[in-house]
Amino acid sequence: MTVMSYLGAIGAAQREAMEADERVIIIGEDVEANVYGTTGAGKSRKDKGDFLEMFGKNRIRNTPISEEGIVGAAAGAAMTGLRPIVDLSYSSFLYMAMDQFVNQVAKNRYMFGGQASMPVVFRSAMFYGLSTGAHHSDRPYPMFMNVPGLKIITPATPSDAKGLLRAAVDSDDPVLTFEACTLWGSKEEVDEAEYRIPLGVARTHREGSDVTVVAISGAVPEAIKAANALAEEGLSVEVLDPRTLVPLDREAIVASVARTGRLVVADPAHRTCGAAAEISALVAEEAFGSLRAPIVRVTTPDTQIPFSPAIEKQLYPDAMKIAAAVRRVCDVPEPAQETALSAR
Amino acid sequence: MTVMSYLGAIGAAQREAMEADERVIIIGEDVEANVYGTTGAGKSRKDKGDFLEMFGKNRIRNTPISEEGIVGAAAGAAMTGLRPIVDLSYSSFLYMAMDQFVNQVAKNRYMFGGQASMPVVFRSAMFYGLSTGAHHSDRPYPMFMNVPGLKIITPATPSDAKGLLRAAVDSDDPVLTFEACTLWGSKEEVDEAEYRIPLGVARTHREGSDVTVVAISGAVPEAIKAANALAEEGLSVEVLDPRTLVPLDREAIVASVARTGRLVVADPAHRTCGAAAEISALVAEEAFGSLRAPIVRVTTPDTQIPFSPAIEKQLYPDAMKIAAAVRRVCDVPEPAQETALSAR
Amino acid sequence: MSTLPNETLVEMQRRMLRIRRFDERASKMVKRGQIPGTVHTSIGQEAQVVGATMALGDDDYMSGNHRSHGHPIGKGSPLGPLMAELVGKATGVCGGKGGSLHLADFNVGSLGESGIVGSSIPIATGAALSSKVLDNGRVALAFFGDGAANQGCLYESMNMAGVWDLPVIYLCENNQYALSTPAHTVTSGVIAERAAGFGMPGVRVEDGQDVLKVYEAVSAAVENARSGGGPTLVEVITYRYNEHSEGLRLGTDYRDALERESWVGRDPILSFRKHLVDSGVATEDEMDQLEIDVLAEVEEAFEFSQESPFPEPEVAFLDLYTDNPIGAHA
Amino acid sequence: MSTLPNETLVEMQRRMLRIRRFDERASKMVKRGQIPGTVHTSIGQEAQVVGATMALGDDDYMSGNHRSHGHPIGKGSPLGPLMAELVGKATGVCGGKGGSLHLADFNVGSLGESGIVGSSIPIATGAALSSKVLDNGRVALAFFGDGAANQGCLYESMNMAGVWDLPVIYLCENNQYALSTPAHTVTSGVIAERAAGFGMPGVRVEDGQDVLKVYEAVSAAVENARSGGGPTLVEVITYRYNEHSEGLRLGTDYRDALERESWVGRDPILSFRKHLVDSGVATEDEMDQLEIDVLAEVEEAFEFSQESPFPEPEVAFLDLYTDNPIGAHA
Ligand SMILES: Cc1ncc(C[n+]2csc(CCOP(=O)(O)OP(=O)(O)O)c2C)c(N)n1
Ligand SMILES: Cc1ncc(C[n+]2csc(CCOP(=O)(O)OP(=O)(O)O)c2C)c(N)n1
Ligand SMILES: [Mg+2]
Ligand SMILES: [Mg+2]
Repeated sequence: MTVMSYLGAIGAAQREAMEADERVIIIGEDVEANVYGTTGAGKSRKDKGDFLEMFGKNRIRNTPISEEGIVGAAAGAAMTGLRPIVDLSYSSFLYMAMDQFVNQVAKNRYMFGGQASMPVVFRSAMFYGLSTGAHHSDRPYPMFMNVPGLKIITPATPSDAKGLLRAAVDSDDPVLTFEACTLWGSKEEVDEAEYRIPLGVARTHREGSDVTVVAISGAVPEAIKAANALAEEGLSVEVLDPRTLVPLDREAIVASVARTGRLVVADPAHRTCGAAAEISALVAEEAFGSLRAPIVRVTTPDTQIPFSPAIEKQLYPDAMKIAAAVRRVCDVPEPAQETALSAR
Repeated sequence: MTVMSYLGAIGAAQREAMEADERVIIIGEDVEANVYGTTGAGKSRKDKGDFLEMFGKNRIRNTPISEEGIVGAAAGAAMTGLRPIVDLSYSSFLYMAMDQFVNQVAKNRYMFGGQASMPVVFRSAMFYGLSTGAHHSDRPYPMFMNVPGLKIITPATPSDAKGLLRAAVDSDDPVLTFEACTLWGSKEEVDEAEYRIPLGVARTHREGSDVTVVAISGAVPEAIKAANALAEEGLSVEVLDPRTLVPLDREAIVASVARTGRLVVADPAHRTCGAAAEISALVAEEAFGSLRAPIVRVTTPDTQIPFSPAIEKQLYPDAMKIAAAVRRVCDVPEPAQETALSAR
Repeated sequence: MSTLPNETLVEMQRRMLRIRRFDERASKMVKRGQIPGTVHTSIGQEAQVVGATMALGDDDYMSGNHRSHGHPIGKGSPLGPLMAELVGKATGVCGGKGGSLHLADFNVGSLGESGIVGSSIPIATGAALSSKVLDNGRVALAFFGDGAANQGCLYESMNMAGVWDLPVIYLCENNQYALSTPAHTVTSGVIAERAAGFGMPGVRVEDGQDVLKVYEAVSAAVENARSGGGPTLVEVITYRYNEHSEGLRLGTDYRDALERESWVGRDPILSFRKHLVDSGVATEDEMDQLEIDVLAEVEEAFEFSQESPFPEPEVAFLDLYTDNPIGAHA
Repeated sequence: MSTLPNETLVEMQRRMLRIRRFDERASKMVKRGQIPGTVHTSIGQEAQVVGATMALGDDDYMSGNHRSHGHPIGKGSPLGPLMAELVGKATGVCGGKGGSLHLADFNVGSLGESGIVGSSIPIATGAALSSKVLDNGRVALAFFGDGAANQGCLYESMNMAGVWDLPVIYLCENNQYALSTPAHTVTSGVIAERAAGFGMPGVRVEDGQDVLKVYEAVSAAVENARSGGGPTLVEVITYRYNEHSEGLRLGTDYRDALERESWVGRDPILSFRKHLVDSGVATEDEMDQLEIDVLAEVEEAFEFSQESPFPEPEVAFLDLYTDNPIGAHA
């Protein structure tokens, strides 16, 4: 075990995969120079882009700025023997390649009756909360969840990032990974040896009996913070991270709500048709009998993201909002005095 | 009043709008030749493409096959004084222009602090159930619902199509309209005079007291059919069509469920993060106290669409499936004998 | 091109005939309701298709578009599973999941036709990238129309292929119309001349009805690609005899009746037959026999398509992912 | 170009200076934490920006990209609201909602800078379409970089503009790098030469550090567009002095230190000052005064940005739609 940052864990998983299989290549804009810090063997961007030295220009490929072409070329390459990892840098750039994602990457295996396999990973970082403005603040995984044929992971910790990304590269199906920049700084003990976390298995970060909080991506640490604070108020909060949105660990979610009888979903995506909507609808259908309170979603509201630091941060799910939602479903009043959370 | 088909109503609304305002133009592939039958003053495709004669080449513009360029150009034109109607033919082609939809059409007004206005309508037809295969069978409105800044309409009858489309052209915000091909043949009495149906107002097709069925687009006639059949079984089914998905008539939906205590949502889109998920989540939060049964979604499952006529039609919400869901939430057994529905 | 062996020349004629007869049959089937939906025939464009596909090796890759039957037939795919696919049968080349617009036969390097105009161009580019990275000597070819030549992904692909010297041929089937739209009304400049700006050769085959001219141009591009010379854009001028798609009845006449007649007058199959006979490659009798053989092949494919079973309902839920049918939640 | 009035020449220098000083100030502010996020400076590229913007009329339209401050400044936008926008203040040109990457000032025809590379090129094309349909004589210009020149939407736009003879100029700011990537490693062919294949003139301004050369080329394109001659692609060779964005510390040296020095050695502002003085357009004293004036303007803009209030929280929920804030459901 060694302490790794979130970005370091991603670098480590990519390095492992590159070493294990010659068919794995990395393509993307500025990957040679390790601009985003994940093609440098897990080291920070200050270090040399040593993937280039280790694996050479044939396998580490700087691309033109042509997202549609890149995604399509990666799909074509995956159909013919390579296992590309595509670095798309910001999640907001995925829209450029939407046709390729939906009509080629997601559909080809199905449409061709199983002839195609599509072992390709698309990495992108969700920047939000950093005053990057409307063009660089998207959290677009819900629209990809509506596209059958794609798998989607949203690791929330360094160890999940390493194990899930490795499993993604091993998968013979296309996987999109959304990496929240708010998690980049997080560090934890991570196994340096190879390991994989199977897609479709949720992680329970904290057990509890009064309410289930399903939290996604950057909302996970906020939910844990809320749960810790609420414990002081006498509320027992279970925090569950699906980790992969497709396939979704429906059983774990339903089982948890069956125990607690209450559900809050914390999801940094926009509200309408977001991941939180899906999880809520799942529970409203499959665990209705256990439900003792309304299901509350804590999401980013349906507004675009403003640049000004004075008005941006209020928009995202944070520990305070999650705690308020938990109190609401548990029918517990807001504490009169300042709490650890409100003082943040 | 006169009898109009769904396509005829769309043609009529476009003609009205073109006549009322010189700034309205129609651009798209093959619009000159009236290939899709809606640029011919509401007549079928057998007629001459008379919009071209009536409005001339300056306002009826055949484009190259360049969806991204077309959508972006329409956005730029809308920001500088025109009010374009963009005919994108099949909904599956919208993905080509996703960046323009999300990053320009939806964001510009917001990002520029209200300087831009974006009066533009994007029309597209959802083909499904007609063996058009995976590339031409999409129903992608849910992913656009997750994009704040867009308005979305899904008219289900000729009169709704005319009034909603006219309101869409009048709107100073961008509106996407999704027209299900399964509705093309439907006919009804439609007011030939100008009228507008405001966006955000649901339509109750049938009142009922036992259960609310919220149905979208092509699922609306199926829901009505189911409701009629179930009446014979003694079940009183309310059928509500939101008609516009953004803005959504949340009040009407919540009020209906508050009365009936039960909800089924019928939505031809894919299940995960679909419109049905949003409506279910809305009710699970805002009408939980009234709910007496699980909320059941009747959607297209999360699979792509196969070509073979032998296996495609089973995938979509139809009257049988809607009726089965209604019986389930009403805790009524499936009828032992054949019903009008199962005999279809 | 007199250096080509006689068998190759006859094989060209055979494949052109296969396309013609297959598409004539498919057209009839659409009209009789034996094929759901529609199909886009390559009738009139056989020389362009076969000249290109036969310039490729068996291991080479190919992607195509909605005008989709000619490409796999030209590449050597057997007719039965293709015809069965058009009908939606379990024995179809895609198990009935694809249909006419999405034929694919990986056994002959056919990576798939695309119903979305332009969308499969990057796929062929990616296949060429595989070939380059794995150094396996394969070449890829992307078929697309004059209409598709205005999709941005073509230029993104061409640029990437140019930068990386990828072994790929961009083959524009310029049949002068995109649905109802004459190419000259929506195309600024000349398609083949777009290559130069992207640092690659651009070739225009003015007589795309001559299979040898097409073969020659594409062969040169393939040779260049295989030897590391990178991509080529080849534009072939040709003509479709039928409507854009079978059964599409447009209210406006966007094509001149005389125009069509003049193209039918220099039919690629009739003229190549004449060439083969005149140059002593084959006799009239042999050519007659070839026609009979191909017709029988198509008839057999038709029978196969009719006798084959439809897929079982659960097939709709398979093949979405490799591991399990998680698409099945309904 | 000796026909240009002296005031115009001095105005060119003023606008170049404004861009330089504004961006120097912005760079400092980023380093001091006075601007959240980052900014992309146009330092070194002022001649290219001003030569292009001053070739446009006041009513003409313009769209831009992430290297965003120079464009509106060049088009005549006042500095205070621009600077306030960079800080996220309510008095910003976009009310604080846009920030550096998304400056827009519709009062001067600035339809918006785009953080998404290439994405605003179709917007300018659409503005030109408006102009054509409404016949109002306006011209539109799209700024984009050498990196953006590989986005497909450029070619879709160029083709459409070519077909419709739209009054639009595609202006490629070739500063020879896209972030860490040298243009020659990701560009096949020559950007300006791509115009020919799309049926329009392509002009390459080799000395993009000479504001008059840029002005001349763009003016000719504008004149041609305004008189119905259609679009032009203009590629200008230039150089950015700073990092891709302020505060970005890359681990690898993708640019040669000497290369930068040689470009600094032919600074567009210093050389134009010399030209103005040598040719008797202005005296050294006048030029000194101009520097002082511009510095004061920038200082004033800075003060304005500091004194202005931040927007109120509810502003985040406004401007999504024209009618009501339906974005507000949280
Ligand atoms: C992205 C996209 N836009 C539009 C269409 C509708 N469409 C199908 S074929 C076609 C014309 C294609 O013309 P061309 O590329 O010249 O091929 P051809 O049919 O002439 O062989 C159009 C517009 C589509 N399938 N995909
Ligand atoms: C669609 C998209 N892809 C990638 C990026 C990330 N990115 C921002 S600027 C840039 C380089 C742009 O280079 P160029 O167009 O030459 O402009 P320059 O910065 O040199 O002025 C990149 C890759 C982006 N913002 N948008
Ligand atoms: Mg064509
Ligand atoms: Mg550059």
